[in-house]
Amino acid sequence: MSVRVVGPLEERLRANRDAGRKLLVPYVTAGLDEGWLDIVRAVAAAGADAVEIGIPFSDPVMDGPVIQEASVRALARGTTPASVLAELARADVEVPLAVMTYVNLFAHAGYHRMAQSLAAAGVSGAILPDLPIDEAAEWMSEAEAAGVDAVQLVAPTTPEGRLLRICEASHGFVYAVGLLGVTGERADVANSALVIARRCRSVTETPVLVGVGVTTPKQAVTISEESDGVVVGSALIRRLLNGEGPEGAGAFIGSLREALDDRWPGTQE
Amino acid sequence: MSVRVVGPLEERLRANRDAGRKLLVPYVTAGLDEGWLDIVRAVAAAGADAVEIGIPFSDPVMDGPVIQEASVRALARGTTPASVLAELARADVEVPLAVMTYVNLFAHAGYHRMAQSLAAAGVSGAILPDLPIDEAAEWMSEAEAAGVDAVQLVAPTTPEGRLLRICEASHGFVYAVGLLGVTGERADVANSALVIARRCRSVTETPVLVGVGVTTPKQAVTISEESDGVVVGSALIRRLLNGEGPEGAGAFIGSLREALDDRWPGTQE
Amino acid sequence: MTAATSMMGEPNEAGRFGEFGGRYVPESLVPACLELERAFHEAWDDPLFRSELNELLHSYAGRPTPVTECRQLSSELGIRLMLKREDLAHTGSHKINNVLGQALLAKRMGKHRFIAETGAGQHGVASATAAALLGLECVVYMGEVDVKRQALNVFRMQLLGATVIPVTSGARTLKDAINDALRDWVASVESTYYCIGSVVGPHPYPFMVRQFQRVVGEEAREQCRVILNGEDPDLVVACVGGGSNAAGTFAGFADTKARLVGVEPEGGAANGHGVAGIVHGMRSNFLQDESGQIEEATSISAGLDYPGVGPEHAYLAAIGRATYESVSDAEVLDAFQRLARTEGILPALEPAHALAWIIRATEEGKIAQGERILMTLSGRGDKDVAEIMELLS
Amino acid sequence: MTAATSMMGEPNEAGRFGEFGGRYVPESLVPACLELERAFHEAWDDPLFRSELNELLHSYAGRPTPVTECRQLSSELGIRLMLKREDLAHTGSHKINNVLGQALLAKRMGKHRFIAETGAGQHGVASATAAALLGLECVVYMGEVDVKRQALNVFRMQLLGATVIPVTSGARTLKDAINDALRDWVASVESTYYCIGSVVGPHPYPFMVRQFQRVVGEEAREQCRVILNGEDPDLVVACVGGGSNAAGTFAGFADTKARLVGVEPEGGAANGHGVAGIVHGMRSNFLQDESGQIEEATSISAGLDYPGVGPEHAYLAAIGRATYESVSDAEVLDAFQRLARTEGILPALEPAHALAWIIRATEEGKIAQGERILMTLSGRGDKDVAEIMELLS
Ligand SMILES: Cc1ncc(COP(=O)(O)O)c(C=O)c1O
Ligand SMILES: Cc1ncc(COP(=O)(O)O)c(C=O)c1O
Repeated sequence: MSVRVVGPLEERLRANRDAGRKLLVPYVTAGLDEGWLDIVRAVAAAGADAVEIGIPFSDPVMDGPVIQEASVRALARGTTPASVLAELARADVEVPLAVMTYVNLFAHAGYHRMAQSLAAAGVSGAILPDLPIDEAAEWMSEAEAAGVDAVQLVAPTTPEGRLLRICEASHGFVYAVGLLGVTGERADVANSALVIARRCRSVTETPVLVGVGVTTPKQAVTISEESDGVVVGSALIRRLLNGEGPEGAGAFIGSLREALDDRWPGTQE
Repeated sequence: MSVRVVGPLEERLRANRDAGRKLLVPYVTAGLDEGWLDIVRAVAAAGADAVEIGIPFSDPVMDGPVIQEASVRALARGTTPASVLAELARADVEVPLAVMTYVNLFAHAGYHRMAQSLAAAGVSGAILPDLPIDEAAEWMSEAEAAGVDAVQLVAPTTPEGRLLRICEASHGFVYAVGLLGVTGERADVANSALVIARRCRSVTETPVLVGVGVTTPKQAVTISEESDGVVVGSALIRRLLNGEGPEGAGAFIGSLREALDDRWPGTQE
Repeated sequence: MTAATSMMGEPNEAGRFGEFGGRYVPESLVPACLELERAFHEAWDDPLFRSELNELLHSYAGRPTPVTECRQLSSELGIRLMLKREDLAHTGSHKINNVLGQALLAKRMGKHRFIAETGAGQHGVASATAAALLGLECVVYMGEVDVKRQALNVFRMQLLGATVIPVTSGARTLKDAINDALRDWVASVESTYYCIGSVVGPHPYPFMVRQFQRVVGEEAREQCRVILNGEDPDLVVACVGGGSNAAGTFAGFADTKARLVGVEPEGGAANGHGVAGIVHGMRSNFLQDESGQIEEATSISAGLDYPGVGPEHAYLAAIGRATYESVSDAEVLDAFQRLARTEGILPALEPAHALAWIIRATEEGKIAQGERILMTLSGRGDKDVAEIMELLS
Repeated sequence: MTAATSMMGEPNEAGRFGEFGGRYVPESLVPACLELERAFHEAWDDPLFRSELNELLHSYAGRPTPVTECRQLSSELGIRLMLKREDLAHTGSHKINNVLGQALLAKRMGKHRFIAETGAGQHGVASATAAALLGLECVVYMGEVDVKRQALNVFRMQLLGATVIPVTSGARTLKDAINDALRDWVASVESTYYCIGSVVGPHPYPFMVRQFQRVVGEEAREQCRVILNGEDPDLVVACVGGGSNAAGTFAGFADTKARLVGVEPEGGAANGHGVAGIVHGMRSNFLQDESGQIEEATSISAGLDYPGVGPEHAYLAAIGRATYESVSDAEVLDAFQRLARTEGILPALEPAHALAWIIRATEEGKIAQGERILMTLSGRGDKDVAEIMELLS
């Protein structure tokens, strides 16, 4: 077993989990509108354990229509990785931030430079859904060197040995993709979400969050029976696209928080 | 040399020619309008030696736009070979009549029946520009049996031996096509018209008329220097399409007659 | 052997197959037809001409075209259906076989002007193609109605350097385009080669065009033998407009035991509903009214909109060597769609007629289960897709 | 021999040609890519699979396609120009070679749903064709903009039984269609085979598609040797969108002394003007803005409107084995018209790019007089005629 340095993102998530709390990580598209940082602050205030900051990319193949639409809006506003990091550097958010984007933006900047920039902006984690573990070595070592947790994803199709390898390599948390498909709201909890969570948790101590498809407080609870918590994206973004703003976002995330805390009262922070 | 029965058309044309007169044969599309027989009568009265009666056909490949248009009008009026012959039978025209049409109408009726019908209607000649001599044996014998002169055509491309054969076989007159092309008015007399006339006259006693392209009295005169006369079609039909009627037709044919008679005073009838 | 009656051999010296054929043209054209006959025979007997033609057919036009066995459709129908794939020939139909032959002949005869008539545009495009390749000036007559309906094919011909002349006589479709091409030829016969697009017209065209198309049947026969372990198909089917693809196909199988079936459109069944007549230089069967005026053919496929049929087909029908069937536009549309879905092939509407009959005949028991059928797929359907889209919507 | 650097051999085990290639896909798809890689290798090594594929290529798709020597154009340019005639393949382009291979593979893998993306529609039509032939369910993703521009190709796919899904994301063209096809695949990977249309995407696609297309180059090489008395051409040219026809062609000549030239459109010159990046599952060259957002390619030919290029081309450019040139839309239109008039061939606008560069390079002396050139004519121009008519009017 290799020595594993635990970064600030994972540290916080482990601590919260270990306190008996289920983890809630909302996804917010950076640059969606002028006040997008207020949304980040609102969801943090509403009980997020960390916030995923989506840096918009021209070709977001893991995203469904809702997050695509948010990306298009953000790009149309002139949002760039640099502008996002500059804003984040000045933002004052009390929970850890992890960026989520596509590998080309990192490759284009250069992994080293990007890792350093993330760290400088106070970002403590990064999720690149189109950089599978086999291609990720260089990025992971740059990230680790910069103190940024490189989150890895597992999918329902991931076979056992590979899943073990990914869970071992993932920093920050293990992103368990809850179903076969792209981001978007779903009416029901896929059985695959429960299975994948169970599989991951059986092999790792790293927090396991299920993302993709988590839509309602009830679903978050159901999934959290098997996982350490959930990532919520499209369900939040749809509200933002509808103009619900920081308050709506806070209310929605608050409702998820409440449902989770009702079920798992744990040690309140 | 075979014995050659001279039919009524050829008899009249020979007689007129032998009287020193140049032959003038106007072409009239049967059924062009209600009064088309008046046109026939008018051109006869204006000095035609015979009249060519065009029976309209759906696919007149030897005809240019003017006669095509006349055929279309006549067909649209319901003109059929039967209706034309019925009208001719009742008509009272003092010059010989020769029908000009395409072979399918004869083949469809049957050569025998058609020859008999023509004779019964008082028609004394027939011109079928798409029935070359090689294909004409059956028709010619039926025509001869019925006393109808089967006129044959020669063209500028006809080689010498074949021209001789055609001139020998042709009854009524020899139709010398004056140029390479379909019926229609032309600005000038083609040299080919003079050449073909000369070639035919050098081998036959049968009257040689030049058709296709004869447009003005002056051209008729020029051509008749080498031929026994002319057939005039499009120049007349154009006037009729323009609505000039029997008078216009008579005047035009009269002007041709006059030009010819001025040049060749001959024996006036 | 009397040439006139040998099974798809030469016509007799008057250019007749039985009582059909001949050379019913204006006197001006008779010498040209005789010259063409001589020139064609000489060329056809000249190994150099044949090898030049074969080389073009091979390395330019893409011959041999394959024979494709239909997998799904055969099993649905309970037959063994093989398609001779003329749709894969350059320009998209069998028409190229004939025009390459005629264009080479025109060059050999020293004629630098190359005229053609066209209905849907396939023969016009093929003619313009061959003329471009061989450096001939090309003029294509096309009915004004067809010029409008087939604007893309007109543009295609123009891109190939041809002049397209809209024909305004008669019904302004194919029949009238032939009339105008003949009129042009009457006026220009000394410098001009008239390239007729099917086995129609005065002798030697019906014979010559069939000879240029017999490569279809000869290839198919060999290919069938490979597929059928040395045997011939039981049935050979092709669509018939003027009849060139059918004649070329039948020529390869005339001396086998195969039944030969030509399929005409219901609205243009010159062999089926027509009577003998003399038009466009030939004695053959034509759609006519009671006086002998030629009627317009009407069908869903412009390439079969011809009121006559080649004289050799009239003859094959008369002696019973081939039979001629007809199908409705609706059956054709169904057959078109069925081939697309079952085999991934969009046929031209013309050969979809042949398929439509095969489907019906199979259902009616006129084709027995297990019969081995060679059908000529004379062209591809791309040209028809826009029209079909309108028809089906 | 290290596979990674052998001349157009296999990529290394990470699926890389030099530093290009790889398998940058969402985790959900990684097992599918690995499975596909295994299945492809097994199939490719299986003589039964190869013979079934060859039989389809031969008797269904019309292979071998000929090599045509240009007569007039060669003498005008002072070169010896030979065209590999993929325009004569079934469905009208080289795309059929690849889809037949992938469709057979899908069947072998037990996947009954066959999805594809398409720009102009050529790969979509080819995919729908192969799916119809082999009885697979077919879904084609196509940008909404392209759906409108190429309504006839949409209808063609529908006639072939495919479902066409208009893509409304991004710029609604090819790049976005690929994104949506990938999204579909992410969601359906267990039952679905994704048939990529060029040498792009995650490993093994760039390698596999090139192998399915190498028949183009292998045939051409043999055919050139017959024409050139055992010698190889001096220069081999093909257009490059994703680069499948070029890769297939180059594969036949990589180990000869022939110069290899790929021709890109000026507005989509990923190798010429792009920089390295990672999109659509591969590390390769892409048109990008200063942040790494992917830009839209724009060119007269929809089939080349792709902002990336296959990784093997990025590699061939990097090591200098092939060079990549670009031409303007105006040059392409000229080349299109010139080939039509001189050779009677209407090329697709895509290969007209290759010809446009040949014409310019000849004029500029970059091609020497007398050079012997094999150019792949990757498809026929019928699909483009309507657009060209508008452009020229
Ligand atoms: C594809 C195709 N098949 C058939 C025909 C009919 O001609 P033919 O009967 O001479 O084969 C045409 C005519 O345009 C055609 O384009
Ligand atoms: C005729 C033709 N050539 C070329 C291409 C470009 O593809 P590739 O670069 O993969 O050969 C296309 C794509 O649609 C095409 O249709």
